[in-house]
Amino acid sequence: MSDGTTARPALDTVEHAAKTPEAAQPWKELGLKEDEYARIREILDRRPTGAELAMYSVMWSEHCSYKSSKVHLKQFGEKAPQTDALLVGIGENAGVVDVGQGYAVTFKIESHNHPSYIEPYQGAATGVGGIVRDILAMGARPVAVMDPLRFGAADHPDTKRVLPGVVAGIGGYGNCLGLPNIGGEVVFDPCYQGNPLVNALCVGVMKHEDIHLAKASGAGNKVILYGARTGGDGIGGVSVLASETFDATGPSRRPAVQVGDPFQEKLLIECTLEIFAEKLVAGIQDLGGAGLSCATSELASAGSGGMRVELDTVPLRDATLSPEEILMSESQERMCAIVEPDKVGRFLEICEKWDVIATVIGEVTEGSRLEIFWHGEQIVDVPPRSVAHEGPTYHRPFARPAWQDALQADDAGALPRPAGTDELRKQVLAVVGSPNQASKAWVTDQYDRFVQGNTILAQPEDSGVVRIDPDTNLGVALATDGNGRYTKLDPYAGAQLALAEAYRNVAATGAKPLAVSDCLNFGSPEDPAVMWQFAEATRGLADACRTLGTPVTGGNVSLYNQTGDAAIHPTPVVAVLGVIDDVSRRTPMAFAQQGQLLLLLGE
Amino acid sequence: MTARIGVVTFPGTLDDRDTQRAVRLAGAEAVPLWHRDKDVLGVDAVVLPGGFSYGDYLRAGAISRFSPVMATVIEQAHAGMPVLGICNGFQVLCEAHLLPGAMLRNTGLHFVCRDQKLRVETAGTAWTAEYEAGQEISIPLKNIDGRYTADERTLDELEAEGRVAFRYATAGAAADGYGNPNGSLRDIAGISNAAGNVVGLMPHPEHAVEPLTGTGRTDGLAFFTSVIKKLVSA
Amino acid sequence: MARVVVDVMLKPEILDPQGQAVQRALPRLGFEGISDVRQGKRFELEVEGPVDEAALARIREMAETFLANTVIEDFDVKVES
Amino acid sequence: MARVVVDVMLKPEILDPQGQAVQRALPRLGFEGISDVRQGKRFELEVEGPVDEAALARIREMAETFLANTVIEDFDVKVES
Ligand SMILES: Nc1ncnc2c1ncn2[C@@H]1O[C@H](COP(=O)(O)OP(=O)(O)O)[C@@H](O)[C@H]1O
Repeated sequence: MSDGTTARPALDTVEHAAKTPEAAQPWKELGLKEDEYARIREILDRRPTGAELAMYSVMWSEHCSYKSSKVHLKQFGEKAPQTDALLVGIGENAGVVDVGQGYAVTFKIESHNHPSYIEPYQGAATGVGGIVRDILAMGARPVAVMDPLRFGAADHPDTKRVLPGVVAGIGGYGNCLGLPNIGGEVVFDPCYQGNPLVNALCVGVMKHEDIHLAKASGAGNKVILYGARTGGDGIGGVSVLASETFDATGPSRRPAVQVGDPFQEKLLIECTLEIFAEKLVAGIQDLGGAGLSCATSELASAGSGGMRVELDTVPLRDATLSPEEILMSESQERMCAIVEPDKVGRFLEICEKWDVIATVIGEVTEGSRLEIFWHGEQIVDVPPRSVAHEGPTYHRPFARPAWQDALQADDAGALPRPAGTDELRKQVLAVVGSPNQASKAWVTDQYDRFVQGNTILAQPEDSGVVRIDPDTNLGVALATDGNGRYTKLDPYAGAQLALAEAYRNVAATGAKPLAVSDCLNFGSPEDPAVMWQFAEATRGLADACRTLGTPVTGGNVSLYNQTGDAAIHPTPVVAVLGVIDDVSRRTPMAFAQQGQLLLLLGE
Repeated sequence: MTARIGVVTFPGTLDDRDTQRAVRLAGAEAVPLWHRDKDVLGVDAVVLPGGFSYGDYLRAGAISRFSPVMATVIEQAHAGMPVLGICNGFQVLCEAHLLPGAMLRNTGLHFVCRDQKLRVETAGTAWTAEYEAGQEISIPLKNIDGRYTADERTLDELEAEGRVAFRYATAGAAADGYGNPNGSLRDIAGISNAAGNVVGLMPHPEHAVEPLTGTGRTDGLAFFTSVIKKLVSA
Repeated sequence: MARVVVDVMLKPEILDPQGQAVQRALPRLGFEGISDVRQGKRFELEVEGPVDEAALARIREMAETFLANTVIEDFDVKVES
Repeated sequence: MARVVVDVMLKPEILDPQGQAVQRALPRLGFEGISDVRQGKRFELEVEGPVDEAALARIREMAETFLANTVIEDFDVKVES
């Protein structure tokens, strides 16, 4: 491999940064605010190096730091109902729930909205890949996926581009991993025209003792990066930095789009599960958004010591990548593990067995700093917590929008009633014929719902059910629901309705609802009306979770879902997980035989 | 004696554990086999399960076909050992020339997952003896490269020699699982070699072995009981 | 009737899992000395009428908007003799 | 380092639904005058060392046994200049 670095002008080392405090830095182009940049300088007591600036900028982004949402998300913890079922709560890659018989289940729902609009197939595919790695990183075998989707008008030309690509991407990736797709949603509404919602859920199963956490402890333990080689994926923004600082000949073209390799991910799953089975890891983290920056800083931040990484040992797909770009790359299908020295050999052997590239890139240190080196020169020296866990927090202003009253006043009671049977007939047909009511078979037929041989219920059921132990028939049920129109009318109640529907769907199968994961899809947090919707929806969801006794165990916030000034309907998508002790006693939706009685429960 | 049936895992194989379960449910011992090992551990029969071995990159089955385990499977298949290829396994058998023809992208160009009606065309193979010719069964189908193709002469030969093992049943409505789902020539869903010990098909019998899972039918179990009966009585 | 070929390849910086799978298989099959493999698509178009500049411009537009996904792919249009 | 290209196309008598889907879509997108479309694969191989007759013979063998399935596909090997 050619050594591209020698051709570059001086490396922006820690030493160099200390000596050149006045050097101009492209913090603005990287999306940092002036006070955020000032805070970084304060934390470090000098200007950041290019690599440090890249790390902070991406870790302090809305996407990674939850800076606009975390003051509201706190309620999920504060109001969490008392439950013995929660083994790992919010904060880890995914929450873990005790389902009895020594089994634990982890599940989480995440969004990949923006990438899926730009490149529907790959955006949706890598969305599935990301959530599956989250679940894997907890120590679990992924056992099923679900995909709540929202598109623009069904007959809009751009929906014809986005929908087939998204569905093919989810199918292409999930089918190739061997994960049964046990449910989801397809909703059409013009508000999602320029901003489809592609949410993906994954559920995984493990024994209690197999739970793994993302932390780096034990000085001398090795940091192993394994999976795909690192390429220039998803680092569009950071290229600004690389080019300005190091490469005066102009910015290199780096793709913002990532291409997924489900085959590589399948190998990663099997390889990782074998590594877990032999108890070879002390800590583990998947690489998702913000790539190595995120994995190294989070592992080090959650652990007890520091970490030292030799960045030039990272296997590359593109030898010309700068250190900043390597730190930022969002190349898919990679994991980072902390391994005791005497277990490294066996770890590498298992990777070799599965044709997975694995490299020791560093080690846990006695200290308390995250230190990164490039060909022997230090380019990062930071307190890891300041990068990973102590990002900025915003108390953004929020206000009930002026139009909310008018919107609520405009209720269906004011609509004209059908004049005669003809009109009634027309209206019924219009409802029945609307795309939102149509059969979803075109979508679900493209997803494998049988693989793994444990699917008890899938489409067209309101909940998916999978068996997790064939010997005892223990199983879990899952449903996702959300209604942007209700939530727009009343964000507090809308979020609760989403929870209530998913809860009912799970309960109706015969399962006992245990826990909640949510994906909060909203517009721009800089709009006080959107922020109000967000505040109300989270408050509603947290209150309802307390009432129902089902804690939120994790989830995802997706903001800036808007086209120009027009935000999508506020769309909290809520997933409920339940346990069913004997899946042979599940209740399917359909009438089983003639002569059965129909009962209506509730008012 | 308990029959020992090997189930091969290639990188990217998905249905290996399900197939092992089906083998056990049918009453045999399931023996995991690894693609890198030439040794098939003295098994009595081999199943190449479904999945996306090597991601189905290049062509489905094209890379797996060259694995060390396949060298042995090919040799033993020629010597008469029963071999079943399911979905990706069928594709591997075609690429390995143990079965004639090839699989192409479905004519609809989409992945198709459904409960598929099949007509058993022959009970004269190692894997279909417990069925009756003409019997209709229903088992899950799930693939994107399932269109069976061969030249006219090969097709005529297969028909003449009674080597079309399964056809997609086309008599009823698509919603009930009837019809040719992928454009396979002559509605062929599965075939056998001349000796009848090697069978390949696209649908998944291993997902139709328990009343509780999959489609709730057990129509696929007879694949495994057929071969077990043959092995045990041999 | 003339034939125009449109080759569509993933951009060099984009991951090509298919090409990689082929490349990794080659040594196992006994083929050495191939340092990289990229896999793309080839479209053969049979064009009615003359393939003049105007026709080629149209085909280039077709490649750009339809045959290739220029977010991740590059394309190349050639007249086959 | 030289580049060798292997083009793999379905045999003419084999149905090519991908090519057909493209062809059917073209008039709807406003592209007329394309009477047939076939879609195949293009492999770009980076070859170490000289691409002499021996190297080409090896690549042809690789195409025949591996890159193409000659039951359904034809292939063509070219050195790219
Ligand atoms: N995107 C999707 N992925 C997987 N399954 C889906 C998807 N959309 C809908 N489904 C499934 O299709 C079935 C019918 O969905 P839907 O018509 O929305 O039902 P309902 O209106 O009763 O919720 C359900 O089982 C649902 O889980």
